[in-house]
Amino acid sequence: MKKITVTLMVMLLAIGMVFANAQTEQASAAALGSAEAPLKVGLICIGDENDQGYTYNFMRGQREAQAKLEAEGYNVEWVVKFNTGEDSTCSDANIETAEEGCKIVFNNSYGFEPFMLEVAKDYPEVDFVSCTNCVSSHDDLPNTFNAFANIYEGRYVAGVLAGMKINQMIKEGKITPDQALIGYVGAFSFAEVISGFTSYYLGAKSVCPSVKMEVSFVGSWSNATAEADAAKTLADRGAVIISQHSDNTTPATAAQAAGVFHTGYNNDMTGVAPKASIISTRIDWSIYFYDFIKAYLSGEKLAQDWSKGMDEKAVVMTELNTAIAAPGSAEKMAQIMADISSGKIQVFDTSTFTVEGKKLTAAFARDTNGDFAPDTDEAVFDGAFHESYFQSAPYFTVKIDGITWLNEAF
Amino acid sequence: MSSETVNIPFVRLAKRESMDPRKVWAIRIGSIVIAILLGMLPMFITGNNPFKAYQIIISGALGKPIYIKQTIKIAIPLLGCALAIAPCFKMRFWNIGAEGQITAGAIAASYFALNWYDKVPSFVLLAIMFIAATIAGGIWGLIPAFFKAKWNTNETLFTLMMNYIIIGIVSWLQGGPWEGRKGSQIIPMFNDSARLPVVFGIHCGWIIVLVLVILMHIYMNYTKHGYEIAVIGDSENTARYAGMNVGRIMMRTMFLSGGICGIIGFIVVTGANHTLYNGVANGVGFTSITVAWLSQLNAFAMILISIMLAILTKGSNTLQTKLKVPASISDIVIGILLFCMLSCEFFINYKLIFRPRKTEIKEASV
Amino acid sequence: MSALIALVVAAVTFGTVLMFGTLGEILTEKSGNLNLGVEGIMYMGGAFGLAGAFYYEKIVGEAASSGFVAIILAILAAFLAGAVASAIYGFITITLRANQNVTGLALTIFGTGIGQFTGEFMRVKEGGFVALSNHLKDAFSSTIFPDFLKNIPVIGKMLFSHNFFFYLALILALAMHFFFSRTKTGLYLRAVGESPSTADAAGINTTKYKYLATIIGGGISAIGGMVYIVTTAGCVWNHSGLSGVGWLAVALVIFCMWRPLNAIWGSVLFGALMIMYLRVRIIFIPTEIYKILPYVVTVIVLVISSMRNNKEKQPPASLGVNYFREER
Amino acid sequence: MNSNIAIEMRGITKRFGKVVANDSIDLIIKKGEILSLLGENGSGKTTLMNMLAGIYQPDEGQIFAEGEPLTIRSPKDAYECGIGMIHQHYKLVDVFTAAQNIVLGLKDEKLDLKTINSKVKEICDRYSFIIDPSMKIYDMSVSQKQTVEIVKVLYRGADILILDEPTAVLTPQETEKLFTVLRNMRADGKAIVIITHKLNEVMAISDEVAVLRKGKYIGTVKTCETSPQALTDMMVGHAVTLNIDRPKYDSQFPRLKVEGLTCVDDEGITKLDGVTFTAKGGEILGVAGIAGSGQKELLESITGLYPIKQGTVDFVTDEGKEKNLVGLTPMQIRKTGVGMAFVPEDRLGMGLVGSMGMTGNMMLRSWKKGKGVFLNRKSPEELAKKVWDELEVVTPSTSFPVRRLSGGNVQKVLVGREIASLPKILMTAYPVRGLDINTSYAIYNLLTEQKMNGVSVIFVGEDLDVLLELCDRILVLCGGKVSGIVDARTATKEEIGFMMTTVGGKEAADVQ
Repeated sequence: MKKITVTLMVMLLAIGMVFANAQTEQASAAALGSAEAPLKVGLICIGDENDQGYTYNFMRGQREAQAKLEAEGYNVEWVVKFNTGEDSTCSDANIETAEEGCKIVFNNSYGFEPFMLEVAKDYPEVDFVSCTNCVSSHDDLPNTFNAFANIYEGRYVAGVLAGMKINQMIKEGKITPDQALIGYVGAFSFAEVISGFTSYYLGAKSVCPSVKMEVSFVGSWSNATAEADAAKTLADRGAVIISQHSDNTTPATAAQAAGVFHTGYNNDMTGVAPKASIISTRIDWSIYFYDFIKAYLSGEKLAQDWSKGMDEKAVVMTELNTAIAAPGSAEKMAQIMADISSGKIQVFDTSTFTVEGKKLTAAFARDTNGDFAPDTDEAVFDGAFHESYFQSAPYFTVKIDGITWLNEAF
Repeated sequence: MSSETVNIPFVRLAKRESMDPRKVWAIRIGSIVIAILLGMLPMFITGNNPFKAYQIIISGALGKPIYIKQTIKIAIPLLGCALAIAPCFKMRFWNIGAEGQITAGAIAASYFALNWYDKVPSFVLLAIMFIAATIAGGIWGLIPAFFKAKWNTNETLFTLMMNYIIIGIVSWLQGGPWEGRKGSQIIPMFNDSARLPVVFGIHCGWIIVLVLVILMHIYMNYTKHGYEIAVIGDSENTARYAGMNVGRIMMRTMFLSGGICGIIGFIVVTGANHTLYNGVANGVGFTSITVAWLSQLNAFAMILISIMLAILTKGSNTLQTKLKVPASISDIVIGILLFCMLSCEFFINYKLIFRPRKTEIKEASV
Repeated sequence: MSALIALVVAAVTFGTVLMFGTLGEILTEKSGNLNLGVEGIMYMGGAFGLAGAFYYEKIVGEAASSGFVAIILAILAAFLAGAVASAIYGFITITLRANQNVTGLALTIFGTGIGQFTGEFMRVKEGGFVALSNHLKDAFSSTIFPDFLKNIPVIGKMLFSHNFFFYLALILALAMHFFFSRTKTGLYLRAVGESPSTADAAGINTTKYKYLATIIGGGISAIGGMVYIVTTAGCVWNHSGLSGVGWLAVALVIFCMWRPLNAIWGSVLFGALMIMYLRVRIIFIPTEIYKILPYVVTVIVLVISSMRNNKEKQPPASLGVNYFREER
Repeated sequence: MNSNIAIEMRGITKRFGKVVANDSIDLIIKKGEILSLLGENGSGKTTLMNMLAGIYQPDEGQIFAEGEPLTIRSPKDAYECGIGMIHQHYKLVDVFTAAQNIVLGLKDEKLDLKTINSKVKEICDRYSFIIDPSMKIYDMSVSQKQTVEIVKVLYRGADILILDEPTAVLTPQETEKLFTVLRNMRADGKAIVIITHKLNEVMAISDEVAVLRKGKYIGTVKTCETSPQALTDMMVGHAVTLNIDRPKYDSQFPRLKVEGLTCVDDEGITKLDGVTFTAKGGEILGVAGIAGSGQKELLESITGLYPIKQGTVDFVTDEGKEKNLVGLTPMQIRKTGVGMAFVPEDRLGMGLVGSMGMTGNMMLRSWKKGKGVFLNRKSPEELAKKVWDELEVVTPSTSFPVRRLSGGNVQKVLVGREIASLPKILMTAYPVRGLDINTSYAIYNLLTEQKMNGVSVIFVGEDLDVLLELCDRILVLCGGKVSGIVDARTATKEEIGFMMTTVGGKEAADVQ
């Protein structure tokens, strides 16, 4: 027992010394963002750049935003936390970044929001942003934000290029029109993913009417093994093009190994699968980061729910892999992108798809009573379903004809 | 005679009968010091100043009241779970299924949190959750004990497997029956009435575990049950001879151990996470085994060791933000610490006998 | 039928990872050491195996890099990492005679830390991500048999379409079977695991055998981690991809009843169970339930073998118990 | 003569903690001779030989072969020096075949079954054994296992064989066969050491006898020049005139009736076969028999620790009522008010909790007593103090772990506790094994005292002299069967010896 007491005393002493040393970080009188008083911004990531996908894309946005801000003379310091779990370690990460003096904290994963909201209550002077989620806009906390970009627009474009590639294969006699099958690796059977593969399918269908799609859900945002297995499964089932909504590059490599084509997400995947990957679409997070920080520094605040699209370059296409893309892809892509930006093309045009053989006439966008089923805001009007119109986070959850869910269990 | 000693081996081992307690503690503290020195290696290799790194770890864990609170939050389940494991290990029943028993408790607690939050007052709800978690954790611990008692099934491997079965069940609940927004794989956050009250800035789980420390100390040392456990741990034959029903005591102890793990599961979901997910136990079940073992199953020593590990865990998180050193360095330093502390027991239990120098025969011990 | 073939082929990929992990652990456990640190060992193998290939490529340049050399280096690096990790475990349990369960868990914590630290630190050092070139990636996942063999109906795909590592694991399993059942050293090793005092009295250096089995076993397990990174994970460090794989390997050891030949089909079966939900839909079995099946099956095997009390189908008798000759 | 010496040990000392197991021992082992290493249990015989076998290493002293100093660091070294030891607990791997066990640890052996089998056969033929090399050990009988052990040692060319109590588990026929083999080996020029404490065997087989007593070397004599009486003197230090006080208790009455008791172990081997006897209050009933004849099972089945297959065990109360004890657990037996005390053979592994002090061990009988969940420490503490005082237990305190006490003190704690429970039946298994003479007498006196209190004492012993002088009647077990019950006051050693080896004893012997 005596030794325990001694040890305790030594520990207390150590703590005391640290307290004595702890430098209280006082913000000086200088304006935030200046050379003397850098603005600290936190970024909490679910993975790290090794995923070559989701978190990599965020880090890329962070670097580009930083460069732009630096060029304009702003002094911004980033505190990045990698590999954070969607659990109480996320609360801890938010607390820690806030305590480190960050005025803005970005959370990059959907699952972070509930934990972030808990912390946000205790730090009203810090702005907390949950990317891809949807609660902040209508909760009671003025310091919480949501952001997303209209990635379905980019997917639509990728879908068109996939359709063209299929057309080329049909024309070359490699497959019959009946064999025009797209395989899609989805993370969860969840609005963001459903909206994504539906827009992709509609894009493909707009050029190749006979195309069908099968979706395999892996049940994880980031599980390299399962994603590869799902892509392999789809290829084994006869898919000639694979696309994905998951964080890793393994679907691309699996597609290449199986001898089929692929379009990616988050990152240019032609590097890892030059013989398979035609193009990728990604969100350019630097737009949002830049806008948000700039607004913050100038004393304003962005809307609590932010969403931008192709028109504002928040959604971009990576470089086209001309070696394997169908002839005429580049021209077609430019035209479609212009049409989406101008509003000439509505991605979810209700005349282009059916639900159980019927035209879609009504679907709600948002859930307000917390039962997780949309109950307000009619999204179908003017002949189209308006995605990301009422809130940034996607809400298209309709199962349309032509798409088969291989495992809808979750 | 001198020629005869030539062939005596340079060093050999003998079991030590006893050692001065002061020396024992000196060895243990020495091993921690060595661990801290060895822990500098990875920081050194990555080009950081180890002293600065330790300073950051300490200040990141204890530098601000909120950090201390977070550190304590990490220590709570470690301590609680180590307490749960202590009676099993005392009985030489190698329960490495605490991870699963925590999860089982968490599931039971979550069931009531999700379904009954608007049916009963908060304190009643919490009491129900507490009891449900205890029973669920207990049952999850009872299953391997039953087979051990009945057919002598290897409990180490059985309890290990049970962890992954229950964690899989949570994954299923997360994406299935208990899922919040469809497809999100997230179980909704608990209602406020299903959350543990906060005392001094930390959820009151710390009070529960401190009470458990005292109860466990009393249970192990002053009760009939504690005596039975100690006798079985010493020799099952003796226990049978004394008229103890070894199988029943084993099952009872495992129910208790699992039950306490269940309570920790309850504390973790209602106090720290406010929701259930498949990583709810987060390795605590494994780490706490080392806590229990290194504390020599002494309830009070567990407080110290769990806090020490919590400081390293929390502090290393700060290290990542400040020095761009991956947070996993905490696992390395904790690993080194465990290795050193495990190794030092050797010098307490055994003595090395070196070859005598000349003709004189003496025992050199470390 | 073709769906089944496809399932088997896919199961083999993940099964290979498990097979290495399991074979290594079988070797270790045959010496009476229950090394619960496999999880950590596989993490270390993954990180160091990747590092070996990555830095090799970085030094000689992508163009000059040879797939064969990269494979050898990756295997060597992983093996060494695993061997060092288990040498630590061995020293603490064999020489210092600490509790095996606790030491194994400590190794899991330590090894996971080292693996993730190394994987992440490489990224920090390199800026961005650490990935091998496509050239090496192809080398790692390419098959070694000519196409005409692969094109044989049914068995062609099932037998000849896998990557190099699978066949290596296969050879290893056969070699280990031969080693345990036919060689003197294998017999002695089994004796050490069954009854160290007997082996000792027979003049077998139990310490040496325990060390060698533990270290080599750890090295083999570590190769499994490397195989995961360079095949399924796409040649890039994956923070949590290996999580749980080591424990699955421990389960598989029990499932195989400590027999290397069983590990061949056992690992493919476990691999299949992990990906079955993507391929075989049974409406009333939720996905996650498939994933716990390996553990459930293992528990059942464990219980049945203890109930039947068959002398031949038991863990090595001294598993988990340290040996001290002068114990009284 | 000198060239005849196989091994010479000089000044060997071995300590275990504070216990000196061997104290500066000198011993010479000669080629072509059988040496008996004689001594009571705990005299250090096995320890001494373990140092030749490389299991232990001497703290002091040196071993010589051919005049050269030897270092035996491990069993491997021992084999290389041509020393092979057959341990009392066989060192065999259960799941291996005989052949696999035999070649275990050999360096240059190819694992070629044919060669091994022919070599094994050669050895078997030479010394006339029979074994099946492909048989698994777990399928073998005890004597088959012993044969494997001997072949194993011979296979590696041992010239010096050490056998640790080889006959303890053998039937007389098997013993005779073993002796034939040993004689054959002696004729072959091998040096043989037999560790034993059985005088008749010493006389029958050995050329020389070396005697140890309490870890000290007493001397070596030629068997042909000595007598059992002289050897006993060397073993115990003085002529055995035990002179155990044996008063008679006048009002003996039946206390325990056992009828047709049959027990079968896990592997289906019958351990007790229709055992029938009555133990009386006020007498000491001795139980004799060679080791493993069912003594352990007899006591354990009566106390509820060993499953009974058939038969009845009835406790007779003071009022003369009979209570059936079959199928009851020890706790149930205790609860029905049957005062039964049991001093088991394995003191620290069964009767006591080694890691606890005297108080904790006193509790082993009483921990259930008292209401509530808490332990009553007070009365065990008092009892511990009482035993400490009355039996003169040497211990620093009542909380000092009993594991670290000497054997005699451990036994005093155990017997003291059992007697303190005021039993009606007191069962003791080898209560004086390993104890010094004084402590042994203290125990005899305690048992007699109990007898005179009307307690029914059952005494399982190995030393026939003691059994004959201490007990009132002696029940002789042979292979799980009751060979006979004799009056200890009139029976002779020879008579009992016959009964131990042949069911029916004298009658059967007469027929021969």
